[in-house]
Amino acid sequence: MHSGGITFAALMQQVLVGLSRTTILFIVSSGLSLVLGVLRIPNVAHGSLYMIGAFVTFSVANFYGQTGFGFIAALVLAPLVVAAVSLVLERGLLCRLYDREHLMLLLFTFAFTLIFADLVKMIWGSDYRSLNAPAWLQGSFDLAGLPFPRYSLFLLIMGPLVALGLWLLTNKTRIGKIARAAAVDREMVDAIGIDVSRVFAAVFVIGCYLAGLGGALVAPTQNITQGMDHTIIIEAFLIVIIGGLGNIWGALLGAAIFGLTDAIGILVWPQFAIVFPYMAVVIVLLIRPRGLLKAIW
Amino acid sequence: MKPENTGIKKTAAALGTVAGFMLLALILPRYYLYLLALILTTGLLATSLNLVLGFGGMYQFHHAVFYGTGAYCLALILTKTGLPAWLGYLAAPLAAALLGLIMGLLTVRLSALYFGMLQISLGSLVWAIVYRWYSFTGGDDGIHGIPVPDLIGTSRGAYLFVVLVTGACLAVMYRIVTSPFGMVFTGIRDNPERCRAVGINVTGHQLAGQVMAAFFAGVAGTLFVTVEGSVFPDMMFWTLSLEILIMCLLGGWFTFFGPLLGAAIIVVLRTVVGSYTEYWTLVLGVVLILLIFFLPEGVLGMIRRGGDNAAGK
Amino acid sequence: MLRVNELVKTFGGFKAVDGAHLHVAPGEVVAVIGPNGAGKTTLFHLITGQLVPDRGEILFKGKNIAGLPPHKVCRRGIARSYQVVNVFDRLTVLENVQIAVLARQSKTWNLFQTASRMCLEDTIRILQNVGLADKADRICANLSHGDRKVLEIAITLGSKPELIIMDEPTAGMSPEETAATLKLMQRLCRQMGLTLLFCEHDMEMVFSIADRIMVMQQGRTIIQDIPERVRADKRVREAYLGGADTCSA
Amino acid sequence: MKRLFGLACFCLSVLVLLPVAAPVAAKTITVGIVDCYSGPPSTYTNDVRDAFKLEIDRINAGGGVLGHKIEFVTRDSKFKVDIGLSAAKELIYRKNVDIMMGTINSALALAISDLCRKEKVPFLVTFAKSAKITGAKGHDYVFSITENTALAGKAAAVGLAKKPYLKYWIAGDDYEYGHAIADAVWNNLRKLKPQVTLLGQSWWKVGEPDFTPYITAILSAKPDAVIVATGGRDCVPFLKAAKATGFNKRVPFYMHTATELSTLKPLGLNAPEGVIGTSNYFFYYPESPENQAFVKRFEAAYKRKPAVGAIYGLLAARFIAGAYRKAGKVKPQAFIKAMEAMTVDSPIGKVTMRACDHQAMLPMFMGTTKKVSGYNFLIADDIVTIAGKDVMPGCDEIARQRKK
Repeated sequence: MHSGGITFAALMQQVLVGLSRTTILFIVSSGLSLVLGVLRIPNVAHGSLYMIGAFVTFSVANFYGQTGFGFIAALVLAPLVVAAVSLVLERGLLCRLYDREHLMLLLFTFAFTLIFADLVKMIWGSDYRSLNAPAWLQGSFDLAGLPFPRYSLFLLIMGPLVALGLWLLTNKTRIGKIARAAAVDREMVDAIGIDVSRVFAAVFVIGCYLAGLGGALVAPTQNITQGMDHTIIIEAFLIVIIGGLGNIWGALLGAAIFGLTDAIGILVWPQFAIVFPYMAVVIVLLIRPRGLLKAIW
Repeated sequence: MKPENTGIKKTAAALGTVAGFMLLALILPRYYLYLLALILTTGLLATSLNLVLGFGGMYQFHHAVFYGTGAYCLALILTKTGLPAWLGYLAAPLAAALLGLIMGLLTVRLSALYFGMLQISLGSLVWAIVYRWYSFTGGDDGIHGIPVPDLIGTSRGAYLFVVLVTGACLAVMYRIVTSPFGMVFTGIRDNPERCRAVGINVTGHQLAGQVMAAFFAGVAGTLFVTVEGSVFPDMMFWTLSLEILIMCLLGGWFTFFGPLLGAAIIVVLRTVVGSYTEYWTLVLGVVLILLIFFLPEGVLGMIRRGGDNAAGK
Repeated sequence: MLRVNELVKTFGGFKAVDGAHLHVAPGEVVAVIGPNGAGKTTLFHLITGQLVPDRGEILFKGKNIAGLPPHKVCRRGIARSYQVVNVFDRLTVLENVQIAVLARQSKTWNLFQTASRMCLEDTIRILQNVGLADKADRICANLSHGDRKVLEIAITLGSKPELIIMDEPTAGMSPEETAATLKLMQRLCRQMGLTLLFCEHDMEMVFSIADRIMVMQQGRTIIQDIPERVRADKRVREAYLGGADTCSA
Repeated sequence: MKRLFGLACFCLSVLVLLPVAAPVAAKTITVGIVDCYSGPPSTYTNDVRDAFKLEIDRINAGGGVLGHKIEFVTRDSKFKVDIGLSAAKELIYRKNVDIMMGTINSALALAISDLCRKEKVPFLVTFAKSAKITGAKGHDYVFSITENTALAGKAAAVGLAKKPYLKYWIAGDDYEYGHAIADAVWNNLRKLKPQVTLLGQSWWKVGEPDFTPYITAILSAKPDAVIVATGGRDCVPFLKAAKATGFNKRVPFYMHTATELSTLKPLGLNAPEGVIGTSNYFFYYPESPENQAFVKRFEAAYKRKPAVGAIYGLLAARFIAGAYRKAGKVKPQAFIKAMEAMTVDSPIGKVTMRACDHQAMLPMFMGTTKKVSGYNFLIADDIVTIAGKDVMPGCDEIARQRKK
């Protein structure tokens, strides 16, 4: 059907767009990876927190009348709100469950996806919500004759910034080092007199903050609705797995594979684009059963 | 109590229960028969998952795909071919088992989460094919008005059929769980490495377990078609798989009847609470959290433990 | 009975086992000793099939078993026990051993008999033998450490092996437990005519029960001989001194 | 085996605990509505229910129908076929509803349609767009009072054929709805204007978060116009992406629901202008007193403007009441007979239920999005009305489909 030749410019542009989509996937799944890697919690509620992030972004930005400032304020506040919610969740309930089976933790976080979904419906109603990027991020500029949305460029800049921040956090700070050590051997860290529980709380909150940040960043590009949580969570899990559990760079690589196979799939075989990312996951796992990069566990 | 004695008692109790359920067909209004049929179908599905999840320790994250395969296979045979219906009822579980074998061959060497995730990816591929192949599977509209044989086409007939088939399948699964294979399977769940060391072919057993679980999920799929007369791609979407998983955990995944109970709880909650408030998922969520805190091994797991403690004292 | 020739296993350039050789005769008790990192555990993993050797042969009763998967090695008559307790926590003591017995009698594919009634005699005999019969119905997770260690051995016996391989059977035990285990092992070997291959840090134990001792260093076999000669060997002393150095480094 | 027994006891006690069907008060007609009231689709379904209630209240206030009051119960399907189907069975088996109504999900509508055929309960489809409902899978008990993909497609083709575009691209939801509407537009357009060509197609999954890749792929093929076959939740993000990439300025495109209030309102003034869309209803069109009165009533009750769903809800109420009055008794068979070829008045004029396929003949309004002062969102402009009879497939065509 699609006989028109694929020009190099179009391909390059598709790659860039795919990469900007990768940014959102990366931010969300790196948070998931952190929680999964260090706390070993398969947090299905991660997607819900992403959704809450998007809704809060909408509310905050609207409060300031969808101005440029409003968006920036939302970008700062929304992830913090999500982090606060997750802190309450962790200190209040989750921290009592750390010695349970992984599957029970899965059940617990699943229960929260149900609760969050209905809470969001109660607070924000079920209408579509839509948020506009500030004026300086709207529209597009020409890239080799094809339009490239400014917002995508913004995302392309945000992605590496977040990755860098995470890298500094895990490699250069005390808490990051403890967290990495705890991921490998929890008893060991406990034994040298560090309060692992506090470290876990911090890691959980950071992970959820990233979910909120992803939700905030994605808000202007799509309509904010219930059901956002469903779509992202399965993709995030697959990304974390193919990248290598608990590995930040793995999350980046996995997200890139997901974003790019999706974007390029559309160009080469639009009818079956939906299948490409899943195929990629299957192939990766068949060749490297424990993910592409070194998994923590 | 002598073991032979308990065996006979168990058989009698099981037959009695099945007979009791069948008698209900005479007294209950058909809505409740429908609801019971739905609970039993879902319960059979959850039990089949628990065969590998609770007894095999395998993270079977996409079990619904086998359920859907069974249902679609029967639906397609009944609507698109002139083959006799019983052939469809036979072929459907076999098709599910075959898919279980193929997916198992690819996934079984992976461990825990990786196993589950590869299964989700493969299952999603199957789902995508069903979802897009409009001319064959009806795409996302599904297939409706499936001509189920007259005898089991009425609500009462369907109910009786579901009771009999579920009863038979549960009996067979119970035998499997208590057989040497079942015991070895629990051993593999607890400690696969040790099993290898005592001479057990772990991957072989896991593969066989998956094929069996897929087979019974396929049976559950045919029951769904009998009860509802419809199939649709939702039946093999990953969210349903997660729901079944939740049923197992909720009812008690180290017990045989736990998943059945979990299925009953979720179906009933959905129907009863759903007719009072549209926020029934919120209620379900809160119930789940309470259960996690107060009944960590699931409802039945807790009941059984309570019984053990009482017996111990 | 067991003969290992020129066995080599490398992990990313590091030669864990580098041309080791070993000989175990039927009915013999053989100990493998050597400093930390000498390759003892790797050697055992190679024999039992957890790892596949790069080169060399492992002959058991004259047939090469190198590269066979663990469950097939076990079927040939080699059973192993683990350094850390490695049992089935959620099952009862009886079931723990029963699994091994069922596996031994190739009944694991049986789908329709009731497992709890099968192989009871053999299982209970083993439990009586090791002194766990009175705890047969206890859930394993609730046992004391010492009992779990004994159960570990009982499971190994369940495979009815001709050769038992034990990786530090007394690791983490109190002196009393060590002594008890030692006695148990000696008794079992004598009673059942088992062949035993084990590695151990406790030199006292090694020299008291081993018929012959094999000394490993840096993946190589230095010597394999009767205890007196090993004790007198110069290279062994050097190896241990060297080993001590690397250890403290 | 205490456990098995306990389980049986549990099941039984649950059944006892289930709310026992309240004895239906004499002289009521009960309508059971199963629809998705959670998640994105509820934007549309709430309007159906609310307008239905508004109209039912009026009818009841005026003495009801044949001395009966009309009541209704709703069940949330969560956009899941299995949940919706059990809810429908509950309503039919336990609540003994006289009429079923719903749903926005085509698969569920087809499933309930089949159930209603077996149970001999009339079923009014209020939002599902599958042409199969009254087409190939139609039967005596099912009625559709909403446009479907075949009608929308034909209407769009009639409108598009008048425009100068020759090279088309088709893009849409990879979902039955998307494919059906695209096929309907394209097949009709080719008949009306044989010289059109199709450059290519792209399909995305429902709920696609980012449309930029698709848009760039389409732009690189340089079509004259694009048929965007997307509906429901994807409309808003697509229009947003169209605006961000300047898609609407580079290539004109048609999108069935683009002009609908539910789509345009969330976007505010940031919606793209110049997008062609079709709809059954606007609160500002037709500018008849009847419509204005309805909008006023709706706004007074719910503090918002009615969207397209409202007209379906209103029509459902009027058809139900009208048919029972015409039949003179509350019996399914009589109801069906009365429904056939019945005409009711509505804000969009007279609407007739066609006898041969039980499909309401609704007019279709084609318009182009535009900023108009006085509204803080875009509205449709240059509205062309395509009469119901012009977009309906022939009765012989329906008969042929059903025979298959």
